[in-house]
Amino acid sequence: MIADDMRMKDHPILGEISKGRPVEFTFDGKTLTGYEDEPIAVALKAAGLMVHRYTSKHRKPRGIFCAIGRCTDCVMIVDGRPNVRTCVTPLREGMDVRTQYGVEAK
Amino acid sequence: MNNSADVIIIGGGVIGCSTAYNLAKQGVSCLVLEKYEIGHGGSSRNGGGVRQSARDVRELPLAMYGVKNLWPTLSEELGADVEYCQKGNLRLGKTEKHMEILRGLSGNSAKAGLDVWMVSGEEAREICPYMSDEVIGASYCPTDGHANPMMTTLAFFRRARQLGVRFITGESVLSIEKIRGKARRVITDQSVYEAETIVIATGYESRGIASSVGIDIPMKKVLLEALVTEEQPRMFDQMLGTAEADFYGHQSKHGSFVFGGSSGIEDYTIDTENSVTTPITAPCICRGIIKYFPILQNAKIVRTWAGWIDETADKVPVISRVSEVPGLVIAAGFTGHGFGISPIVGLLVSELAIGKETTLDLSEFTYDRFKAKM
Amino acid sequence: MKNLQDRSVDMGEFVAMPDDDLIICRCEEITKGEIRRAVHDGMTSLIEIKRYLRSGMGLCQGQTCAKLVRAVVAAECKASPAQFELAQPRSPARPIEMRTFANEE
Amino acid sequence: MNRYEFIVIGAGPAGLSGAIEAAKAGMKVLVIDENHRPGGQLFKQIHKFFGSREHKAKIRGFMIGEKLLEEATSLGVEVRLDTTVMGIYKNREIICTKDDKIEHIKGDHILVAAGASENMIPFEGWTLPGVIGAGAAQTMMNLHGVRPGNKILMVGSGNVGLVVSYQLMQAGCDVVAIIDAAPRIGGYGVHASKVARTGVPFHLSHTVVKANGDDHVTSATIGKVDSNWKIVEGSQKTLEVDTICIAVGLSPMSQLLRTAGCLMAEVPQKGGLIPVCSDYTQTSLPGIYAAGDVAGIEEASSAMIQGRIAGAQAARNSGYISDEEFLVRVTDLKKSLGQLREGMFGHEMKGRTDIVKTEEGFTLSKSLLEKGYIDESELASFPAAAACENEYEVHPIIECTQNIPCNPCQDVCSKGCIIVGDKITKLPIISDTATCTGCAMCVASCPGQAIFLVKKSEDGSAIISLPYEFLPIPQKGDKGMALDRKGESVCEAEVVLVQSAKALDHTVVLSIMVPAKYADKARFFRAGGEKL
Repeated sequence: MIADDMRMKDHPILGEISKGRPVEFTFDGKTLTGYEDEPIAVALKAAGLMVHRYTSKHRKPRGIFCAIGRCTDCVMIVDGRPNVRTCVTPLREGMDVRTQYGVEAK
Repeated sequence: MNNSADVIIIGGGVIGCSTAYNLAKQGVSCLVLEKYEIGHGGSSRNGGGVRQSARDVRELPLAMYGVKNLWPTLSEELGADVEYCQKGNLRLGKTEKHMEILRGLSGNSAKAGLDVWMVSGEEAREICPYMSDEVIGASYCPTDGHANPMMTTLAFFRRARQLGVRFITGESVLSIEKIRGKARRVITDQSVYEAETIVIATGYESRGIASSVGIDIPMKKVLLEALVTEEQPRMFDQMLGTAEADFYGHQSKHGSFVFGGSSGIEDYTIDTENSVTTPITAPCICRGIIKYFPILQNAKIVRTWAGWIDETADKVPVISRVSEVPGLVIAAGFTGHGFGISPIVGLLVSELAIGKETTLDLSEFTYDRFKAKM
Repeated sequence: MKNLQDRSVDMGEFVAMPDDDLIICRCEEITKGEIRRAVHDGMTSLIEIKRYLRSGMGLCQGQTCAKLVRAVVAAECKASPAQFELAQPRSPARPIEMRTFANEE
Repeated sequence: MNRYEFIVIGAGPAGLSGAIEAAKAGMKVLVIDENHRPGGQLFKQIHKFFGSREHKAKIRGFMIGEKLLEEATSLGVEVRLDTTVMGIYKNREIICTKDDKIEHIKGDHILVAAGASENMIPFEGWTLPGVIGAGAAQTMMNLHGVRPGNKILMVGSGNVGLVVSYQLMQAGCDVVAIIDAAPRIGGYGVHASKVARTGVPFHLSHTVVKANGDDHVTSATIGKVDSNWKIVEGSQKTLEVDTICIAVGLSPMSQLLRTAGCLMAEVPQKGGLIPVCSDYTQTSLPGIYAAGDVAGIEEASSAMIQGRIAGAQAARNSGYISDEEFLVRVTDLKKSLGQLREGMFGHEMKGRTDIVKTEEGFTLSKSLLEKGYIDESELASFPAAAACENEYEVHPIIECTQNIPCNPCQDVCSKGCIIVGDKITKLPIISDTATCTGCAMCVASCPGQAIFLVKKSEDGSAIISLPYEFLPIPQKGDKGMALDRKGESVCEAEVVLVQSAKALDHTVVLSIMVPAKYADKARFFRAGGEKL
């Protein structure tokens, strides 16, 4: 099921919100659904997930901050690669997305 | 404020800062003039190698002295972590020709008393498991290592400043003037300073400054480029190089990798005004690294930088009093391997500056050794 | 204009502040206190602060913190932020994987 | 090596405009953008633009983006998306990355139109998930259809903070408050008013003290600041929010220009470090131009003109247009740009807090600057907002009280009722001779949503027509409350007419009936009870 708590269906100016094809991916091993090509971070946000990673030094939680690929706060482990900017990386079917601890997965 | 000191050091790089620290420790009043900021030039733009292996044998005593006596306690001495890591240097080879080069280099060093030997590809992979099977052998010097050049420079600066050395940044030295036969005055774009002894330690720029008192050092500028990766999981501690010097580097304490290298054609394409990165070098370094360390192919480059190497005609530095201009000392032309010997050079230059007998023999590094080939 | 060139100018004693734990550089997790301390250690140019603390050397390369670091340094030096030159940005403009950088068309 | 006559970095308003201008002149143009969608910030800007017709006023940002893109492609401009420029090197060579490879491309001319990045302010807990930039909020809701949060605290009352607050409400979020450390609202009064009338409170001279929460924001502590920007003891209060949105200004994204070696200058009024440019966008490096926010923070309308100037300059420098043609072209563009830079929000005015009167000499509304809405008592001094002679005829009330370069109200009034004149920063006035027909085009066209139609009836009721851009759209016959300028309920109201013609471009004009004595108070409608 597409998590849609935070998704808009209709907008006063933009009209009906149409997205691409629903695809399944995993977040820390749990199956979620998002829309193909939307940024990974958006699919996670829609599912209500806030924490993308815990920092190297102080192990503090981080999430979306700039949402345009500049600040690099939202990085996660995607398909085994660390430090992937989820706000600008398009979601694909079957992606393995994991919370990043420092620069590694748990 | 008083514009005079016992010694004026021109150049706030690692050599200048190390010298200032050593002078201050001996109670000598000292003033450092820096055109940009502390560590602007090669001091902040080098691979961080603290290497003895593959050095010119003339330089080897300096490198060995530093590794033995100075580097291990430097952080403690300066009160700041210079990230010295002594886990060896591997110089890698992939072809029989490479192995020949490596055998030659390590043979010379070994003859001069350094503990360095050849290892097989397998042995090298035991030391550093991440390298590709293409590596067929390496020279290995277990007492080599690396440190953080930016921190080292700033740590010398910080400690020297605490000991009372006066540092002035943002002033450009225009010339040195002799008074009654001795180098005495330093003219900058903003002021005039005076000292008993003047040390020039400004890399390639030393040529221009020395020429104001009629001295030249045969030196050219060579562009160096390096790249830095994002933080990576800890993989290895060794300093790495290759037989053909396609790249060299290490993983820093922070976790990022720092690799230097060249494309081979920079010498003919660079613009000698600005030290800026070229569009061809970083991709070339990346290709080199991936061949040796395939595991790093997904590591992201976050930064590249360029700097000048002050390469002398015989590729070893000038660390010398200038006999024809009393009061002048030159420490320049380190040819890309000055950082590793900077702690000992600072000590030696401080000794030259105050006319003390030097801890090590410097007769190979005189300013006037360069002669025509016939 | 405050004279920031003469590094022997006494910065006064370092006095701890209640918000010294505040993160300024998010990538490298460098705090306000660390930056203020670096200023007292003599690092009064932003490039020195960067080299000394790694602020602005992380994944975002100072895109978020450059001005914030400058504000802390300027305040500590009791000078105007405009007096401090921002550290030179370096290519690449975004993090790029080695295999991508190696793959030239 | 692949080579173009004109490479444009950034497909935002400046970049696309520059590309169009150069392509029109006959140049071979490549536009590169790192985003998946071209248009830069335009596609996040769903509000109607200010300015005049030539500045594309009253058109929504994203529509302008689409038009520019269409025009560029029809002129043969090549647009490469998802492509990031990694650096500008010697001889105007760039490296760009797409997917898993890089390409070297050279440009005879390069326009850097990289836009801006958001400024941030550090406070305790600012690294917690849930603290985001205002741009992030816009990106999530306006590009990707996902609400950034449910209950939002907006930090910053500049135009970005105000516009994004409004957009958050349009997306269905609850904006709990807008705060600003400054004692005055930084953005246009009209933007503040359209938020204030929905009931969003402004807390000026307030800052975030702390974002609370373990793993993400669960509330925010704010506090009053004194004139030294120190928190006033005991002034702290906690707001229940899940998202703190930061909108404290923009800085030029000058990295590429700086790596290229352009001479830069620190200009606070323009947002910080900007390239030193000629009058015609030429940087210190031959063949490299800068336009839009990267050359100094301004509005998108200015960016489009600057982009055109850069395109024209490149076309002249490569011999595609003559010096004479160039001069004619840029003289027009410069004039147009000059218009946008006038008024009390022009960048020369940035940071000035000593403006107390309009160009016409009217005293500015203090309440508007400090609370976000005009106090009724202050309105009388503004001619177009004052009650007219015959209150029983339909007539516009224009609550536009600051000198903003904007004139769509004059433009759309077919009867000539509304007059701004040639100087578009002037406040509109109502013509003595022309007669309002109640078409409501002005209501829907005013980018500031500051125009209302009022008609009183003999029976003691009044009909107020007001702009409405929220969902659900009320229906004729719906009953609810009329809210005043600060968003407080004043009386019951009934919807008597809902206009949503295409020409109104998604600004629904609601006509509500209220008792006549509330005609000067009722400025918003809330269906049903108290809350949206």
